[in-house]
Parts: sequence; structure tokens; C-alpha cells
Amino acid sequence: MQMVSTDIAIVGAGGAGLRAAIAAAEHNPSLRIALISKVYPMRSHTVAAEGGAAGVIKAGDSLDDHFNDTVAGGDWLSDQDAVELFVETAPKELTQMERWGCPWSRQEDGHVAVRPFGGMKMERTWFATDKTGFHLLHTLFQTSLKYPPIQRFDEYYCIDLVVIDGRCEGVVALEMRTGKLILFQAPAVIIATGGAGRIFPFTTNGAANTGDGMALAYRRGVPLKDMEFVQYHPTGLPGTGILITEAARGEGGILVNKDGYRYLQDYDLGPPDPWPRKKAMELGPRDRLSQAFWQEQQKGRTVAWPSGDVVHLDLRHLGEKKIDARLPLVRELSSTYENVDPVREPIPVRPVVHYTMGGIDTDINTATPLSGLFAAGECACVSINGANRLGSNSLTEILVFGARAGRAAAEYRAGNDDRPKESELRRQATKPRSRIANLMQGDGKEQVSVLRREMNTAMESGAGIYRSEDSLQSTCETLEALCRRYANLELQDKSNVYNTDLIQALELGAMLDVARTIAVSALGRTESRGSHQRLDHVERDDGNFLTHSMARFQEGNEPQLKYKPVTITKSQPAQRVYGGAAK
Amino acid sequence: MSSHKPVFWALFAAGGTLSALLAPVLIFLIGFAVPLNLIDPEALGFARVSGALATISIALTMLVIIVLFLWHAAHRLRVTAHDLGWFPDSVAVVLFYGLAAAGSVASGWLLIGTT
Amino acid sequence: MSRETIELVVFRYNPETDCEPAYQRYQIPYHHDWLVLDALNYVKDHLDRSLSYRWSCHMAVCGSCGMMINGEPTLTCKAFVRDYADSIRIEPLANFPVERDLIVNQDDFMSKLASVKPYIIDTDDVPLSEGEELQTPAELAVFDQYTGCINCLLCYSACPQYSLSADFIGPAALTLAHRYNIDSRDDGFRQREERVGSDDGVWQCSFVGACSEVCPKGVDPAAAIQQGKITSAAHYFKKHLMPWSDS
Amino acid sequence: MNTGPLVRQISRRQWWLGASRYRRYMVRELTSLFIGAFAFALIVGLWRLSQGAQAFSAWLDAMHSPAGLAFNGIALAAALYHSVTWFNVAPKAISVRIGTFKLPDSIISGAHYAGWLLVSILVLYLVRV
Repeated sequence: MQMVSTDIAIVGAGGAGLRAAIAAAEHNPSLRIALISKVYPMRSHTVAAEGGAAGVIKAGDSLDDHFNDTVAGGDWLSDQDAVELFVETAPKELTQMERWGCPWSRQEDGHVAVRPFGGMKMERTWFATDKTGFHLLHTLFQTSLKYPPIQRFDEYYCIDLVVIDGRCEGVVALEMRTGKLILFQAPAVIIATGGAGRIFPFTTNGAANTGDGMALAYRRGVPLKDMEFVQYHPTGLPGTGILITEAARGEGGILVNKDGYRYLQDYDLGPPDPWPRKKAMELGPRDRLSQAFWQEQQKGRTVAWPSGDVVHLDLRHLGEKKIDARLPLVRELSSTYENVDPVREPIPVRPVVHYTMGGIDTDINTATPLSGLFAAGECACVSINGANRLGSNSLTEILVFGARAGRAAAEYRAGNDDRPKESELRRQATKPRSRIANLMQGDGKEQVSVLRREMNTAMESGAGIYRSEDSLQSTCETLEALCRRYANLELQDKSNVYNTDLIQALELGAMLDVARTIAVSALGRTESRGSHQRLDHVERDDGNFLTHSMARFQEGNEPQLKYKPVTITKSQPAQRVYGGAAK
Repeated sequence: MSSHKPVFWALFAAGGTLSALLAPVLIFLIGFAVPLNLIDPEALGFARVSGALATISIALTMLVIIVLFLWHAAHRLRVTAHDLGWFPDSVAVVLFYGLAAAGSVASGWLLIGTT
Repeated sequence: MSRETIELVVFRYNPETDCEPAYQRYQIPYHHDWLVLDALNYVKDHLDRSLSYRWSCHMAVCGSCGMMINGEPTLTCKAFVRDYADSIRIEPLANFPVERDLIVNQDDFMSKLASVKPYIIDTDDVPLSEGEELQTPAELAVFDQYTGCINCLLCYSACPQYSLSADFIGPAALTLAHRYNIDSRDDGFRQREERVGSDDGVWQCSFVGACSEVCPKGVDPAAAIQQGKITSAAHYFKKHLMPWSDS
Repeated sequence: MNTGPLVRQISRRQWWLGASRYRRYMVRELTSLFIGAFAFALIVGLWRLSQGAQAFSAWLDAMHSPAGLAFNGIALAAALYHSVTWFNVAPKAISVRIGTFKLPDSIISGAHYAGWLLVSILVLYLVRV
């Protein structure tokens, strides 16, 4: 097996991975940094983020307000020390992006412009029209080309971590172009592989978002934290699940049901004031808006659309000029994919799986419990998002914690000079080799696409916007059966060069493991909090569940569930209040 | 390495603009206006033409038109030679730019004669 | 929903088993709202798991799924099956080596992009604590359009000069160089000009204009390169005719 | 066995036949042949002019012979095609901005067409007087 010797291996080259690579390279230009990704950096799903990135810069706003909005938005499940650090660092990171050339939208005087976002008390979301993720990703990718220490390995799929004596010492990756396994020796490894939305059938997430990095860490004993919290974004296009950004509502778009009624006022989000009122109506948090859709659907007040029930997102009153200036992508996407021009017609939308609040357990420095392993971005749970992430906090999160991971890994590397023997490293790499061989030679009758579809269905029906013990139990059972059937996979493609049949099988394996942590954690949390809503336990239960769930891998078995207390510094749990009551 | 193409590209672009503005009307005038009886043949007769070209400004205008037309064509044909693999670029340079240069000198010399 | 059928004629090539590429036909049912990418996913999931291609975002922003559809460089996630009659021919992007089936090798683009220094080169070095650099909406508007490139490589696939001259830097990379050159925050023109103003740079472009015709994001690389030629020529004449000047 | 990436060769002579946009491009480029040839015809005219009235009138006659008219016809068509393609792409090279407002391409092209018309009328006027 070919071996590549590096100082830091970064798995995933989206926003967090690129930011980490640059931070490490700036921290110590003599480091060798391997940036390993299964897709080219600019294909990473950061590219699809639209609305913006939150950071306090304007007069009248304060770090405390950003803190309070985030903690309340997360239904008090966020670790408050992490949130404090996050809101403090946010403006600096966003300014750094400005210096690197991000085309932020501007005010007339040349200062960066900000827009309102859901659950935020003030306008504090920096944006580059409605293509903010795209611009951040390309700015980071292009800027990364400036740093010689960063060596990219594009289209390498990481299969396993190398763990020796309780320390992470590298990764094993499949070079997709050749089918060869490559051993990356690295005293420090950062996982930045993004989310796992593809576990669900209807998602804004791209094909790449299969939770690979979460599974990598999880299988090596690192707990996955708060996995039951899966965010539904309230406004996706009905056929495709394509995201229609919250910025559409930040700019003044309204949501109406089939009667043209702004139904959010019936769900403690009103009154429907004349625009604008922050933290109210359409600018409520995503969990509440998605739940309101479900309730409307139960009442039969949604609009029937060829591809399912929808409500209407009406932007017409904004006018063509504003839509083109602030929301050009929204117009392009609804025109292309739904044949609806928002200048003239309301956009049909419905909730769609968008974000995994949970992820790899890390401390405030992005370190995981496994020595030498760090994680940042959506794959990680640090946790600032708690039970529900506020829109525009995630782009900032990948910058703040991506950079932090890069520096932490560089410092960790500096303090660890003893290397494992090469023979020991190579011995570790035999396991992934046999895993690939087993998959390639498997002669069972199961197909990747069939198992994937069944997993998708089970997740949607059992672990969707509203859950119950029965639905979750049944999903857990289905997933367990799917894991057994996974052992009987048969790959039709036996070749080495870009064997996407094999890659999809590996991705499915990761998704099944991660899906089980979602279902089991959701079953264990017998309360309703943020995005986790139990029909059989409708109240929040701070007495028992002001805790992070920690799902730990057990070979051949359900994940083991434990809990760990939430860090509270200055905000005691209180009722989440939005709408007119939120004075 | 910095290219010297800007020199030829500038001539090409100037010639392209001038020929776009003038070539159709000039071809029409010289090629068709007389046979179609749209114009008094004397308008293009020897006396009038040689008289006009005795004026320095008119002679100079004529020179600029011919020279830029030539360099516009030469540069485009060099590109086409590359596009279609007619011959190596060095040959195209000598051939097309050579022709344009020769034509430029010839028209200059002839126009000095008329003034 | 109406469910009709259509034939896909798909380019196949596996370097481990084939000396020559071949075309494979698949008859598939499709829905009215299906994209060509959905049709390929149908083949992958139901008919032939050995078919290899790239895709991810399904919303025309990640740039992975560019292919030739009936000879035209196209994002398969932006082309509807219903817009084609009877049969759709799908091939890998032209002008790139084919690794396998519909997957092309993009190394050449990646190295050329890096070679034009597509990042802010700022000689002022104002500390971050001073806050953001001011840039008016008018200054932003100058380069904004050229930031829209998603690196999907359709323009390379459409560009004859890229196919005829292996060293040509090509439309997307030159456009991004121009994008930074005209950014009010940037001072890197002269560093980039080495490459951009060379025979492999803007001067290899013969203004076919195909790049702009196929661009799925309306970036207009042809305009960027034409304007790049003007800037580059101005720089050239200033340098040679006024060597005492500082440009 | 692994034959490696497949490099598809294109025909250097025939690639442009493959798509209409390439054919249009090649026609556009070849208009220059006629612009150049017309310039040479003018040079010949100047040369004949230097030889006296008879020679010049022989040149004019040649221009108006059937072969000359055929050449002029093709050259005129080529020149028109060149003008149209040149003015249509002018907005790509010329970008006019007033603040965030960008002058529409149609205005820039339109100005070129108007200029073309004016120049043509002016030339006709000057020659006929």
C-alpha cells in the first residue's frame, strides 16, 4: 500500500476543511497538509448555502444578542461556552473572508451589508446576494491555492482512520481514479465532511452528503452527539427539495396557506405585523416553521401540488428589482425547476431535510475524545446549534471552528513527534483492505439502491418532523434489518477506475450507521425540544433531558446511548418566545 | 512570457472596426454603383480621383483604410491557418504579415506619388 | 403525472476492459419534471450499476455534472428530459481525456487555474482589526458577474482553441484572473499578467464566443477575455512606449 | 489491462464542421480574405491610377467585368457579414458602467449600427457631390 507522509490530514475540502487547511498553513508554513476529499473542493456542498453568515458588526447589535438568539434558537441545548466563543470570533472570520475577496453585498457607503434572518433579533447576516455559500467556498478554495503547504488529494474516499494505542495516526483512503488504497500517515487528522442529509429521501443536500466522516469517527469509538436533532428547512421546492433560502423571508417574503392566509400567526408567531418584525412570523426559527407546516397539512389547509402538499412563499410585493438584486438565485431556481417566476407567482414550498445539528462529539477546541482527531463543521457537534440551528449560523460555524481546528491540529502536531512504526501503520491498514475486498467479491443478492431507498423511507416515516415511540421503534427495526442485509450486497461493477458502485456502497454503509444513531437517539429522548418533536412526549423536559445524547458504536449492535450535561454559562433555560410576545 | 501579439491584435482590431464601418459602402460604391447607374461615372473618373488624392488628408485617409484592412485580414488569416493547421505559425506570420507589410509599403509609395 | 419513455444513448468506456469507447442504449420511463441527471440516476439505480458519472448538488451550482448532451456541453441537472425528442445522446465533456464512461480528467484545468493566481493579492496589508475594506456597490458591480463561475468546464468543452492548443489557459481560468484584476481590493495585475498576457493566455483566444453561449450561469467568459486583451494591450504599449512609467 | 484515460483526437482540418456555431465562426474569419483582397484591388487601382487615365479606366472596367462583379458580390456579402458579427460582439469588449448601472448590450450594438449607417451615408454623399 502506498504511503503518504504528512503532518495533518484533513478529510473533506468544503468550507470547514479549506478553512482548516489555510489556518494550519498560516500557523506553521513548514507543515505538510493533506487535504483529502471525495469530490473536488468546489463541488462540496458548502456551495449550495444561500442566505448568509451571521456575525455582529453593526451599531446597535451586540454579541450578547447573538448569543441569546442562538441559545434560545437551540432550545437551550447549546453549550454556552462554545456559543460565547463563536459569537466573539464570528465578525473576525467574516472580515477575513472579505479580505480574501469574498464579494459580500455592500451598502452604498461601501460597508458590508447585513440582512435579517430567522430567530435573530437584529440584522446581522452578511450575504453575497443569495449565493453566500458558493462565494465563501470559491473564495476559500481559490485562496487555498496560495499556500504551498496544502497538498490536495481530490477524489479520494476515506475509508478508515488509523488508530494506534488510542491515538489517531492517519487515514486510509481509496483513490477513486485508480481504485488504489493509500495510507496517509498523519499525527493529526481533522474531519470536515459535512452533513448526512442523504439519509432522508427529501433533502436539500447534495449527493455527497452521506455522513462519511461521522461514520469514520463513530466506528472508531468517538460518540456521535445529539443526532436526533435533524433540521427541516421550511422552504424547499416540492419536486426536487431544492433550497429556497430563508433570505427570501428575510427580504420580506411571506408564507400563506391555500386560503392566502398567513398561517404562522396561529402558531405563537404572530401577530402578522406590517413588515418588518424580527423573530416573528416568517422570521421565526426553522423548527417552528416546519412544524407549523405539518400542522397546517393535518388541518387540510395546504395547497395540493403535483409533487405533494405545499404552501406558498409569496415574494411578489418585493418587486422585480429587489428580487433580482437580492435573490437572483431564488428566481433562477424557481423558474428553472418549478417553472414559477417569483416576480409574478408565489413559489410552492414545503419543509425539507436540511441540516444535522448533531455530529462528532468535540470540545470547544474541536478536539474529539480520540487523541489526534479533530472535527469541524456540520459533521461535528461542538455544540453551538443545540436542538435547532438558526439560519446563517452554519456558514459562520465552518469558518470559526474550521480555522480553530486547523490551528488546534497544528499545535497538536507540534507537541507529538514520536511516530508509530511503519510496520504498525501498515498492519492497521489491512482491515479497510479486506473490507473493500469483501464488498467487491460479495455475491449476495442485495443492491445498494434498494437498501438506500428503504432506509430513506424508514427515516422519513419514522423520524421526520414529528416522531413517536412506535414510529421510531419501527424505524430502528428496519435499520437493523438493513444493516444485516448490507452484508449481502452484491456489486455489479468489479472494476477499479471510478467504481461509483463501490463508492455508493461505502456511502450507504456510512449512512446506515449514522441513521441508526439518529433513530436510537430520538427514541431515547422522551421529550420535545427544538427540531425533535415527539407526539407522545410533547413537552420539553429539562429535569431529565437538559443533556446531550451520546451514541456510541457497538459492533453488530444498536448504538449505546449515554447522556452528558449541557454547559450553561449565563443563560438559564427559559421558554422560547417568538412573535408578539417576544418583546 | 509576455507576448508581442498586442501589436498585431491592435492593428487587427482597428482594421476590423474600420472595415466593419467602411468596407460594405466602399465595395458597393466602387463595385456596383457605376454598373447599376446609381452614380455619375465621372464621380469615380480619373480626373476626380487623382484630383482628390492630391489632397494630403484624403490620400492619408486612403492609406489608413488600405493598411488597416490589410493588417486586419493578415491577422485573421494567421489565426485561421492555426485553426485549420494549414502550416506552422511561423510560416503564417511571414506569409500573411509579409503580404500586409508589402501592401502597406506599396500603397504608401503609390499615394506619395499622387500628392 | 405523465410517464413516457425515452432512449438514452450513453458513451461507455472502461480503461480496464475496453480499447475503444462504445455507445450503450437504455430505454427508460420518465416523468415530466425529470432532468437528464434523473434519467442517468434511474439507469444507475435500476438498469446498470456499472455506469459511472459525477454529480452532487442537483441545482446547477456545484458544477460536477457537465456532459455533452446531443453534442452540446450541458449541465445534466439543468436540462429536462422532456425537451428532447425520442433519444438523448450523452457523452463525456469534449476536449478532456476520458477516465471512465462520463467522467473526464480535470487536472489540466486545476493546474491552469492555480497558475493565474486566482486570489486577492493585496500589497497594503492592513491588519484585520481595522475591519472590512470598503467597496461600493458600483465597485462590486464591475467584477460581480465574473464571480459567478462554477468551474463546470462547459466553456472548455465548447472552446475550439482549447482543443487546438493544449497550453491555452482557457475561458474559466482567464475569467477568474480578470475577476481579481478588476476587483478594487486587488493589486495583483502585474503578477498575473506574466501568465494572462502570454501567448497561452488571452492572446490564444480567437473570440469564437462559444464559451459564453454554453455558460450555464451567464458569466460571459468571452467578454472577460476581450476586456482582458484590452487591458493587457494597454499594459504592453505603456511598458514599451513609455518605459519610464510605472506600469 | 489498463489502457488509461481515453484521449479523443479531433480533426485539425474538419473540427469546425461539427457545430453550426463553429461554421459561423469560420465564415466570419474567412470574411477577412475578401477584406484583404479588396484592399489589394484598391492598391492595384492606385497603381493603375499612377499610369494614367486609360490604365485607371481599364482597372475600373475590370472591376465591372462579370468576373469583377462576381468578386465584388462575394466581397460585399462577406463585408456585410463581417460588419454584423463585429457590431454584435462589440458589447463584449466595451463595457459601459454608470455606478451599478450597466449600459445594455443592445444600446452598445445599436450605437455601432447607427454609426455604420451614418458613415455609409456620409461616404455616399461625399462621393456623389
